[in-house]
Amino acid sequence: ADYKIGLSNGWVGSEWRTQMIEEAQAAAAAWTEKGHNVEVVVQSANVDVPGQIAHVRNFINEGVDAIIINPNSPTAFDPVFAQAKEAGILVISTDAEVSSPDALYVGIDQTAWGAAGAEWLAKALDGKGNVVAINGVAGHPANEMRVAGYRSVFEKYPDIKIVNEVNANWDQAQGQQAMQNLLATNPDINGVWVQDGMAAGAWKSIMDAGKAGDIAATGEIRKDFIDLWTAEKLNSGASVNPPGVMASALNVAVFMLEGRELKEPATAGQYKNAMYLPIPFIDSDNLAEAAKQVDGKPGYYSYTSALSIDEAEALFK
Amino acid sequence: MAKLKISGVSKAYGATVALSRGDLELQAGEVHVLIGSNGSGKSTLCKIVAGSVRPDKGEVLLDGKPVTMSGPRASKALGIGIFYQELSLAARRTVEENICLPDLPMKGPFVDRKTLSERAARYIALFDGVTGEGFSPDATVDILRADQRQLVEIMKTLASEASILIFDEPTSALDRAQVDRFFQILTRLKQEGRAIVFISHRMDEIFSIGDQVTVLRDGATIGTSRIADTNAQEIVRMMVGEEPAIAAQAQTSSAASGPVALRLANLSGAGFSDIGFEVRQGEILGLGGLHGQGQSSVLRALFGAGAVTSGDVSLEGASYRPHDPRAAIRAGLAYVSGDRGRDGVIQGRPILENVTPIHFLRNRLRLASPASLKRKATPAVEALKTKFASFAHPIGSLSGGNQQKIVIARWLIDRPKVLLLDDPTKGIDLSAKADLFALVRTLAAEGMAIVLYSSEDAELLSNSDRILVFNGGRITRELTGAERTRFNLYEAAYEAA
Amino acid sequence: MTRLVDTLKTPIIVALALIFLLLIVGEMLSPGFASPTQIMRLLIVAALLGIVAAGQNLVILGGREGIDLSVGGVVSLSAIIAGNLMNGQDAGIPLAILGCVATGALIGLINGVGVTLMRIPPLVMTLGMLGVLQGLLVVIRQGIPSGRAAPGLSQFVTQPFLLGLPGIIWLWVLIGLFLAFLLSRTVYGHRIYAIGSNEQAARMAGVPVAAIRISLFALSGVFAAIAGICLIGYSGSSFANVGEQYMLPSIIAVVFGGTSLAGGKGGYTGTMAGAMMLTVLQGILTTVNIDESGRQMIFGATLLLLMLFYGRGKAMRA
Amino acid sequence: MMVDAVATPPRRPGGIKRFIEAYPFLPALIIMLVLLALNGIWQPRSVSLVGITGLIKTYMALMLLAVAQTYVVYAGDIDLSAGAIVSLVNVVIVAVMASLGDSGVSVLAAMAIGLGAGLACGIVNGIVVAAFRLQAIVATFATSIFFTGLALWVMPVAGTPAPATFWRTYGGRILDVPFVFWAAALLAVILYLLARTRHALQLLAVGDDAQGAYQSGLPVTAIRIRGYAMCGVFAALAAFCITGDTASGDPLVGGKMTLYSIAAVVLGGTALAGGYGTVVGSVFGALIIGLINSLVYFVGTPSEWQNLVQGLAILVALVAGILIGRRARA
Ligand SMILES: Nc1ncnc2c1ncn2[C@@H]1O[C@H](COP(=O)(O)OP(=O)(O)OP(=O)(O)O)[C@@H](O)[C@H]1O
Ligand SMILES: Nc1ncnc2c1ncn2[C@@H]1O[C@H](COP(=O)(O)OP(=O)(O)OP(=O)(O)O)[C@@H](O)[C@H]1O
Ligand SMILES: [Mg+2]
Ligand SMILES: [Mg+2]
Repeated sequence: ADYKIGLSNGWVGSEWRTQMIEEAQAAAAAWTEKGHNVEVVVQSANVDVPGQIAHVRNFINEGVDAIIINPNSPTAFDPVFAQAKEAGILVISTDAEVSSPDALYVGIDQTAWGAAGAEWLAKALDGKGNVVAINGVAGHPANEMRVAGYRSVFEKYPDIKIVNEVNANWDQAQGQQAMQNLLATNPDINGVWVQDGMAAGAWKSIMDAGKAGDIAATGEIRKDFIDLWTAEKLNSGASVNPPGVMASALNVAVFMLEGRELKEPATAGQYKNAMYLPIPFIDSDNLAEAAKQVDGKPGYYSYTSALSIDEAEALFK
Repeated sequence: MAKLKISGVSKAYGATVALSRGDLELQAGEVHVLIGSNGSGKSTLCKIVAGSVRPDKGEVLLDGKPVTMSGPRASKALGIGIFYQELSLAARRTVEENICLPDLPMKGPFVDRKTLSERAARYIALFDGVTGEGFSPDATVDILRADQRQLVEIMKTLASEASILIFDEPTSALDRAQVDRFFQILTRLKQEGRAIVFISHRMDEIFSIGDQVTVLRDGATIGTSRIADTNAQEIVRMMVGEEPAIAAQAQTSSAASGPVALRLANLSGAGFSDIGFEVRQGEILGLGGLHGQGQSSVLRALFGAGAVTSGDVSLEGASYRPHDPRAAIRAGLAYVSGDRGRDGVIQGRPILENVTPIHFLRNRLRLASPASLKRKATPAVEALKTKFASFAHPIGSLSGGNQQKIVIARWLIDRPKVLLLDDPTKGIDLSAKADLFALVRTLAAEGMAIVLYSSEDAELLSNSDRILVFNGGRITRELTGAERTRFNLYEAAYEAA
Repeated sequence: MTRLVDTLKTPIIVALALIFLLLIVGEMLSPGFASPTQIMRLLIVAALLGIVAAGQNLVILGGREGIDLSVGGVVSLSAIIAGNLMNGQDAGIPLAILGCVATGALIGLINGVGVTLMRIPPLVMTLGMLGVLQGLLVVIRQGIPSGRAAPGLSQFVTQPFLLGLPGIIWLWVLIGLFLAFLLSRTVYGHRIYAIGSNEQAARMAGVPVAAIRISLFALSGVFAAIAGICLIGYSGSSFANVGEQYMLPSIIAVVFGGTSLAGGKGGYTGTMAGAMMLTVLQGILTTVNIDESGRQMIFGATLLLLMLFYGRGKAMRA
Repeated sequence: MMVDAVATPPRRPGGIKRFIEAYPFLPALIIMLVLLALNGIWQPRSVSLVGITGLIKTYMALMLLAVAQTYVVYAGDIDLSAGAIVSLVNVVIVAVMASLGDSGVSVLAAMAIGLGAGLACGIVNGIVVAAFRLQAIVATFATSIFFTGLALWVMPVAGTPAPATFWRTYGGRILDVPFVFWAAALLAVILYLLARTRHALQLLAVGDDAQGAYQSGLPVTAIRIRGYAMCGVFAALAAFCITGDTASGDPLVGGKMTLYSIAAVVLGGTALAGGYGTVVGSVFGALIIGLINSLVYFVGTPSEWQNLVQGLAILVALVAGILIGRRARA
């Protein structure tokens, strides 16, 4: 069968997003090799919410069979997704959950993602110590879910004290600056919970301050950081939000377009429309393995994983 | 009782005292002339009455009652209307909108366009026949000429229907017919019982329209007299505080016979056509005629600041193609504009930086060492008797006349071959003028070629060796030797081009 | 005596006093904030902003509503180009500097040409350019090998070099001295002020107005590019959109330094103080443990409050 | 000599020039129609009724925000906080509706409060810029940070849904005509009426020459504050549209719209220096941005080039608009 699938990405500020699209395109190519002609059309640009709604409208105008979107807002797309559904289009969001009952979420559980890092950190600190958190953009849903994740974990450890939480807007340099300010005013920090690229920045400040040996901090999944981690033997652990999520979503989408039914309907998450993918975790135990996967890739390449076609098929009846 | 009585008002801007003791008694039904050299505080006095300048001290009595002006709105509400010397028009709005802007006629929540047009038309009609080409109620002000803009400001002032009307140099760009019409209107307003303040630097206007005259000097009121009881000599004496510094001495030096410094042949451009003349070293060539007949345009074009479409220019025998001021300066031309605010003064910068730019260019300097620059600049500045405290002070700390001297001085550090003077004394006072022309004479005597345009006849007649009369963008007459009389000048200027 | 009072009222002194005050407040709120190492680290961050603001300062001084909104884009682009040209090797540093400075100058040149020869308002031209650069970043990031800072560069930015201060702070001081000299002791500097203050008069005095204005935009591009190189030294690796955070703060630093947005008035010394002030303020807000919403409200309100000390417009009524 | 002036008649613009002088939004209109046609050629369905409805639905907010920005630009000011006001009003009305429940009254109350919030933000900007005389660019940047903080305080995370009454109305039809068409028609009427009040004229006069306007007796400070207040109110209206189209609250939703709104104003032929322009042009400017974005996709630009091509196209349109406008006036 021939399917046309629209991919919408509303922010191009990181390499992770680029890799996400590339992997999705590769997944489509894999389908074509198998004799299913899956064509993807991509809209990827820095847009605000209205701009991304326009992406969806453009796809509707073009008459695609399915839309896979990494949305700039969890709730803002309800009306336009309803429109898409009316037009018979399958809508799947990835990376960030959406509230629309007309869409499906295929991706990781961001809350669990945040919790996984926190669990690692709590263990690394033996359940006690002063922790700071460096978060992404305040008010951004993914950020808030991750925050909820780590808070729920640290609550379980009465001896872990969150001494400060700051926002560095998912910007590596801002993360570095924030860490530097926190180190200066909280000399007794034992652990740092930090997300994504900001982790590389935070670690830079920790190393500059000569405290790499005394502090445990979460890490990230880009090759540059994994190399540094390996070389400096950092006390770090990283939960993985793989850029392959969009490829996974695409594979799921094709089966759904084929009319196959899920074994277990997607009903997870706060919006009861999510299908969560497993969250890999990198720590000292499997760091070497991760390093092998990204070996030879550019420095910004992220450790990744995705549902293969077969793995996806296993989810369907 | 006086309609308006101002006593002892003063205003200082930082260290500059704009007005030290302003007194004025204005009666209903009179035209009261304010006169004084530049910077004597006339505009400041008017703006205080109009509420746009806050006085430091002093008292304003309206109909015998003390009033405080909190701003132009308050003053307007008290029945005071003012024509601002620097105008107060919105360039991209139409003539009729500008006339009615302070008091838009409303119909419910909306501007009543019909009434607006009708009201504006009443004031435009007052100048029927003299508004000139291109003037219409729906023309935007930015496409109008300077005289037409002044007319709009006059109409706007009249439309305030105020009982006290202040006109701060309303006639400086108007032609004779426009002035005549304006004076007819003033006369009528006077008869209606309005009290009118009128400012002009032109003696003849003062004597033709004024009833009373008040003289200001250095920010203080010197005295008031009835026009009928005084004369020009008397007024000038009060203004200057001494005998007039420049006697209208006739030009005696014989036309220079040095080599030709500048030659124009069939030069045409925006605002002038087919201009040809020669200036010799040591000669002062005057350009005369009515205002705006192409004299300025030729000078600016020669300096590379205006368009040339055809013709040839040669400088000391070498061909010269004017295209931009930089090249002109390098070729040895100098240009002094009367509009120093626009073309000359680099406001907010030290005096030193205002004297040196030409020196930099002529010597291709890269570094600016204050000590050596001061040494270079001092003789030039002293030649003009410029009064200033320090080269490091901002140029704005000087009076307008002294600012103009600084602007002129920048051309004197490295002497140019040809000096183009474009109404250089506009807005500077009598003694400064005298200093300037004495210097011009000296420069000519030293061999510089000078082209002088002046909007003042006396100045032109007494300082030029030879006069070319411009009319309609062309040279229509050359006056040499004994022909250089006011009569010949007028005759050539006014004949149909 | 009045001279002393006047000097005390200059923006630079005001800014320095405010910085001092902010440091005290910071130390009181979070002990350790004003420790020498922390101040040194704040200076590094301030230097990054200050270098961007140097170009912004020049463009603003040149008048005609000069402003450069594209600096953020140039910083990002330069960081990425630098990362790739040096690729973690010290040997690549000269090439990286050359490549970035050339790129910055070229972008500035295009801005300058648009502003002067086509007479596009600077805000519009540089805003449009910002959009183009953001797109260019996406394209360039495709298929580039890597983007790591050379160790030498990282050391230059973060490790003490002379008198306990890292090289970047000395670079900043040098830039400060250079600009102070340029603005006050060179013909070029006088001409910048001249075109900023009265463009027509400057032209009539033989100042090559267009060339100077174009050069100011080019310099702005160059300074932003240098900041981009330093930024990758600071963060170790390049990443997208690093420069975004400098666009408007660079303007605020200039304003806090006492340079008028109308042009022709001000200088770089004040801007350096302005950059420090902004950095210290942001640092304090990071260390205080409050909600992000509270941080932003306090930050915005404090900026407004501080602005009351600077460059207020002229009153309508004299 | 008595001055006289007879030479050099003033320049009178001729036919087309006069037309553009009178209707400064014409170049924008033409660019917009061309883009619309191109969109139609590459993707016919984008100019169908559904397509156009979608276009207007999506860009109504930007149109309104561009109008909002125009009023301050008229007076020579600028508002970098416009987008932050949109965010703030968006979360305020969603929060109010969420607490009052899904009913007509609740929606109306929320809208009233939202308008009030926008107005208040506008007045704050006006006071800061006009009364305190701070530089507009930096002062409104500071207030934008403040408003964003306030929005985060009202709603710390994006996501609260708006009641169905609200967004179903926005996305629905009245008398078989899509609601947004009614809204667009209403907007046109409001803009027409506002253009006939003295506000527009006074703002333009202030933008032309603030000192002159002051000396003529116009209350310049009050006029500028009023300009910002109008900006705040229209930003609130823009927030209503965003809320209608997104059916949710998001404390960051408007942030990126500020720079687009300025671009739209310039595209519409309004002079950033103040004193000249039209609000209609800004509406077209907003649509131009939307049409460029979709056209870039419809012509099949590879994804990694889309941002660059959009950026270039907008830059070219900005420059072209300014050059055409100047040509017409010169
Ligand atoms: N805004 C100002 N700031 C500082 N000084 C001013 C200002 N306005 C006027 N002055 C000073 O006040 C003095 C008086 O100026 P004013 O404009 O009243 O003179 P005037 O008599 O109207 O001169 P003119 O004949 O040139 O119009 C000037 O010398 C000037 O130094
Ligand atoms: N905007 C301003 N700011 C500060 N000072 C000003 C300003 N405008 C004018 N001045 C003051 O005005 C004086 C010069 O102004 P103006 O142009 O009125 O000259 P003037 O007094 O008419 O001089 P002259 O009699 O020589 O023509 C200076 O002393 C200066 O201090
Ligand atoms: Mg004067
Ligand atoms: Mg005056």
